Amino acid sequence: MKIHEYQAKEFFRKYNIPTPKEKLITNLDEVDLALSELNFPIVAKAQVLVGGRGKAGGVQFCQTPEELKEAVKRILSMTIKNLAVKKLLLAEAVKYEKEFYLGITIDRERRAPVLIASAAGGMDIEEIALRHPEQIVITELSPFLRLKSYKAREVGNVLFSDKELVNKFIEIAAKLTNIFFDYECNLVEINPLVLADRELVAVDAKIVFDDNGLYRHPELEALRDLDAEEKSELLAKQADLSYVKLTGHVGCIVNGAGLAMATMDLIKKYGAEPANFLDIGGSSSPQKMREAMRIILMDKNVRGILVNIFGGITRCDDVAQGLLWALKEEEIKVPIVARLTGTNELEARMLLENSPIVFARTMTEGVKKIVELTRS
Amino acid sequence: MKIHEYQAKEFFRKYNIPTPKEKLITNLDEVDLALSELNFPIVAKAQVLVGGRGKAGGVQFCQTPEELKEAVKRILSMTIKNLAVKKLLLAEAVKYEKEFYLGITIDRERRAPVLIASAAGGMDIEEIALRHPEQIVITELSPFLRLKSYKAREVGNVLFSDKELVNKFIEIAAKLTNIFFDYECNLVEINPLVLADRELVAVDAKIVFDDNGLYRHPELEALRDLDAEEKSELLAKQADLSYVKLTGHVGCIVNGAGLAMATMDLIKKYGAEPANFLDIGGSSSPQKMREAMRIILMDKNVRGILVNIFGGITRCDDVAQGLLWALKEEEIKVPIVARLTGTNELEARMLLENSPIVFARTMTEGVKKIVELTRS
Amino acid sequence: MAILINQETRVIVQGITGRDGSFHTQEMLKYNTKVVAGVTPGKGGSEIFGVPVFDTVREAKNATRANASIIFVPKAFAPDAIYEAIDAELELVVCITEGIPVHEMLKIVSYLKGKKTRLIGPNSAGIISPGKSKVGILPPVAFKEGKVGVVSRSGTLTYEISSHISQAGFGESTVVGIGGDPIVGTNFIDCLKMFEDDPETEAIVLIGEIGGNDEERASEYIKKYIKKPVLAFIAGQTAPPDKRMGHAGAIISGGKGTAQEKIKALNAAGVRVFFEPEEIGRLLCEIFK
Amino acid sequence: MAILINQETRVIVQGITGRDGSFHTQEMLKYNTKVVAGVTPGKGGSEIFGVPVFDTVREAKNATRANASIIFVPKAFAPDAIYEAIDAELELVVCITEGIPVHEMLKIVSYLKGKKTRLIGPNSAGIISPGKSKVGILPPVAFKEGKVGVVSRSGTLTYEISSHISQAGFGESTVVGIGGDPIVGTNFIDCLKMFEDDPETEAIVLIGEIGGNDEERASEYIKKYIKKPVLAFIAGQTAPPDKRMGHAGAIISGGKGTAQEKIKALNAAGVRVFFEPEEIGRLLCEIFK
Repeated sequence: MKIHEYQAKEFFRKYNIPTPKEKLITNLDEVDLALSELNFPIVAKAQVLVGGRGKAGGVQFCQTPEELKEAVKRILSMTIKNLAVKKLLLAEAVKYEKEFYLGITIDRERRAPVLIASAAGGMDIEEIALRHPEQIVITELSPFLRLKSYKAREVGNVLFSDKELVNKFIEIAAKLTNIFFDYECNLVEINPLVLADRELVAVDAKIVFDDNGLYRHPELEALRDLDAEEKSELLAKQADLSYVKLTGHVGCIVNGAGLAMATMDLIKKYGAEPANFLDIGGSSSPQKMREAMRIILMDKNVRGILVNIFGGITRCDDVAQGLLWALKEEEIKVPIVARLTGTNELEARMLLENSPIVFARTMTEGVKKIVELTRS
Repeated sequence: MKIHEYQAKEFFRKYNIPTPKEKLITNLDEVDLALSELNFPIVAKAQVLVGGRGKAGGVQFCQTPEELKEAVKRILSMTIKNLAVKKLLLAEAVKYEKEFYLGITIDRERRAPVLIASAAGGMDIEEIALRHPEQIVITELSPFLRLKSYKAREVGNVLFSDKELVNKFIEIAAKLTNIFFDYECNLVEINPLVLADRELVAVDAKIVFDDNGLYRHPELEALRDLDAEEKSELLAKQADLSYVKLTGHVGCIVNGAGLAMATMDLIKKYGAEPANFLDIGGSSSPQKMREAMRIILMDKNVRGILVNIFGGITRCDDVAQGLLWALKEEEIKVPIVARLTGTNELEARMLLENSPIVFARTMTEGVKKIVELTRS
Repeated sequence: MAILINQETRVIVQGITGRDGSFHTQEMLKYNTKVVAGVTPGKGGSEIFGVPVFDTVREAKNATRANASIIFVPKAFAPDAIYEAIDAELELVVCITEGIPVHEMLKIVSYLKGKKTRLIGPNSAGIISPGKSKVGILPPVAFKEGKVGVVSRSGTLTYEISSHISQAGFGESTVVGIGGDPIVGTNFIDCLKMFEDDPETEAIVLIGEIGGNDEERASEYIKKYIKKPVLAFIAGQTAPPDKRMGHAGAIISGGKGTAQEKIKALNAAGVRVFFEPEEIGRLLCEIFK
Repeated sequence: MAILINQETRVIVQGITGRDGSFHTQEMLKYNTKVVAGVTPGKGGSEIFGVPVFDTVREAKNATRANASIIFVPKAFAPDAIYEAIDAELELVVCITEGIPVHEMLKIVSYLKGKKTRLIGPNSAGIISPGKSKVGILPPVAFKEGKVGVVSRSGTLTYEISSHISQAGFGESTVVGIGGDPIVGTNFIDCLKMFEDDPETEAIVLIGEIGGNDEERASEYIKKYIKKPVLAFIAGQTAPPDKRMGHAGAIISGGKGTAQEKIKALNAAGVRVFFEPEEIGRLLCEIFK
């Protein structure tokens, strides 16, 4: 789960990581109150859960109240990558000498947490990582020992020549590491961490929690931005389905994430575009299938639905039951192709015999049929 | 550092380990108030920091107020192994079916924390450990993972046949383990842990903290029983000396614990008894020697003092300076034998040349001389 | 031969009295897997489908000489179940449970260093050595005794592709689901090595997906050490960047871990990549013609 | 030969700018120990007695090819200094610092499993291979190049006994202070093994004290594996039970770990126990007559 910059900054403040003076606003009327606490120049930053807000014009540097109000009005009316900007962070601009990068994440290759730092911080850190890996310092952490100060010092000595700054860096790195472990994060990141007036300040902040760890930190649920998630995706989550809305026309319901992705790939291979990713998961129940149908049918782009099931734990007759249920309760105008293989395959076929559902014996056949049926 | 049973019980309550209903009293007048909260039968238990209080008569089972007051009066006037009883714990007697032992300590051989349990709890657990080791269950703990419940269950299954009791045991073991790790203990112990009315209750409690870990838990210092420690030993601690008062007549001042013990052994071998153990430690200063002399001279049993120094970090001239200082400030009537070898040995000899101090070239010679000089 | 499991494998089911645990115990017994014991804390002493149930893994191991376990314990208790199996020194532990917090797995893989146990998963479909033993949830219908080793991060996609291998008449030596999570006990390279050393395996099929760089590292390893023919399938070519696709592992981040990159790396290692599950039959025919 | 250290040992002093660290750096340099670097966080770039100072052990090792370190860091920071040396993969780490909490040591010995580093101490007087190298605080006056290996839990008692070995003309191959704390990195057995394998060592002197059962275990080991003559001294015969004698290790508990028991065990293993430091000279004469 991602959280907004302003929310991540609250964690930073709780852990005493230096941040600029900031105020969150949600409309133009709140600017005056914010100005009573902040000094110019001020940066107005759109709070959206996608990258690239800077390039989209969602960040603006302002010298005067007029300029700021203009910017606030403009940004609050923006939509960045399909997300409407509803909150804005006003921050006192930090006049800095240099930008650094500091992040902690999980390295799948090392199978360990790693601290990553660079003296080349800022917007293009990914580019730097690709083109100049020598400018990135990576050190492995023990999940039992967290960040030992000598490891932070080894990194700090690469970034800074000034011993005092190295000590400040070590402190910030230790605090950031504690956030990472205390809340079971996938990522905590400061980019840029700036050097301003002999102090290190976290100008931006990013935290991504491990979804699997969230149940152990119930207080984090309050930080979820429900506006930023597709309504259908939220519904799916409540129904314990894994669903991602996409922009194509072929809806698909599959069991298993790998098979679901392979099904989408095959739809594309045969000339159409998937309308979604939907994994009904391992366990089997007609209810889940019923919910999956409801969610897919909410998408008005969908011109047909492919059901691709390789039954193992999932029983094909449960899937068929769910389909019949949906057929009964919803007015379904789009064609449905079903490929049901594995556990209780015959029972499923018998159940669906007199339904309008088109059968396919194999995955490829199913994909070909649904692509054919949804061709505009 | 050892703490009293009543103090250990406070930790137990904080961690929700079941204990009997109890009241601490320090004089007879408090009995009535205690009786307003406790029901008979009641056990009165002397709070002293030595073992064997039961055998010394410091624990008494009482059925009536008269009996209890009699016991309180008697026990509060007792001295157990040189320690006056100043506090008394009144506890509701638990009618139990069986006594168990449960402890967590550090196993030097395994170099790991271990959980130790036995279905043969009670006063003679050490005897059981010696004679029937098969009745003791020991399981190793990881300092990083603490007590995993399956380890506690393995142990619990040996002790109890009733699954519900096994679960209760696992809970208590987990809580006791947390005390052990949270406060860096050398030992946490429940003996006996009793089975009463399908519940497990900690009837006695023992906690020993690692002295080296105390500086990280400053709140524990308040639990120290200053009455229970020799005044001279407290003074020594303040002066950063390691001192243990004993009952012989030959005072000794040595650098290093091993050499100090070897010196005591040699005094005994040559027919006398050491009055103390005193290690002035590694670092060198006249001040420490001065303090060591002051502490030894507080002991009126001392008939002579042996100073045995093998200089390494400790400089012999520092030791000599300290001796001269003591000679100047105190009226010393007992003979002093000094054996000073190693760093700055010659300087030391020159310093002490016109003093009443008797020189020895070797440790054996020094011991022989002091034994001779203190023979009554 | 096969790898990891065979007729001699003696299996403990951890969480045998749960919904999934009991169902799959029956399934494994039907497949003639030697399920010798079950473990459910507090239920020791009972029996289920003729399998004795114990309170702890150590007790189960001592009583039955088991050398492997499969874990169906709910996610909140699964990490402890893994530690328990490691401490009982089982050779093989297959964790089916999904949803284990990644920070727990970081601790577990750190704890595993220097230990005797091989962990498969978590979030694994398990292992099948067709005709010999099944320690997992894979549906037997998709598999057939044979000479192709299959290693996969996915579940149902593995059944899909294996069923085509089986239908084409080649069958599988062993099929290993290594699990779809970012941190797993055993990776592609570990399995490739075992397959290369297994005389019964004549070709290897690797089923990967987007996210991470396990496939890229496997490619380097194949180039250097694997002499047997390797075929690969990568799911997620149409997945948009930065959208989660059900598996925690399947996140594309920072341009790394895309299907395109993985396919490029595999091709560079001489691995034939196929794009449709049913193609595998034809490709194997070419190899074994 | 000698064990653990010789002329080739390249030493980093961790905590070189502190009071004890700087004093003993000078002392070690006087003894011709190859002190190649010092480490004090935040003081990197400076120099002390001609020895370059670095901020971290890894930097010091990379710059100087050091393979050992000695730790004089205050107790609150000493555990981190040990982890740092382990992570830098030094072969030998000697920790002089005393007063480290035992729970820290429990974590450290757990962390050490499977690592390349040998830890001596904490609360150790260090190591001397007379005439070759000294990585410790032992006063050179007590030692002389020779053929007796000495291993001890004590500090000054080791100097006392070694000085008699030296005066009697035998000298020492290596003297190791393993440290007086309850949990130490290296125990008697580790050292006995090394002395047995060291061609320069012809007899071994073990200096123990009350508390723990390291001497008892050493006795069993000697009985089985040590062919060279072993002599032993045990301090604390007159110590009253349950009284702390300065060393955290020297606690007699539950009747175990008494001097009497240790002496009995040693005798049963054919070890000659002596009761007065100066006796060692005569006993060695008997052995080597």
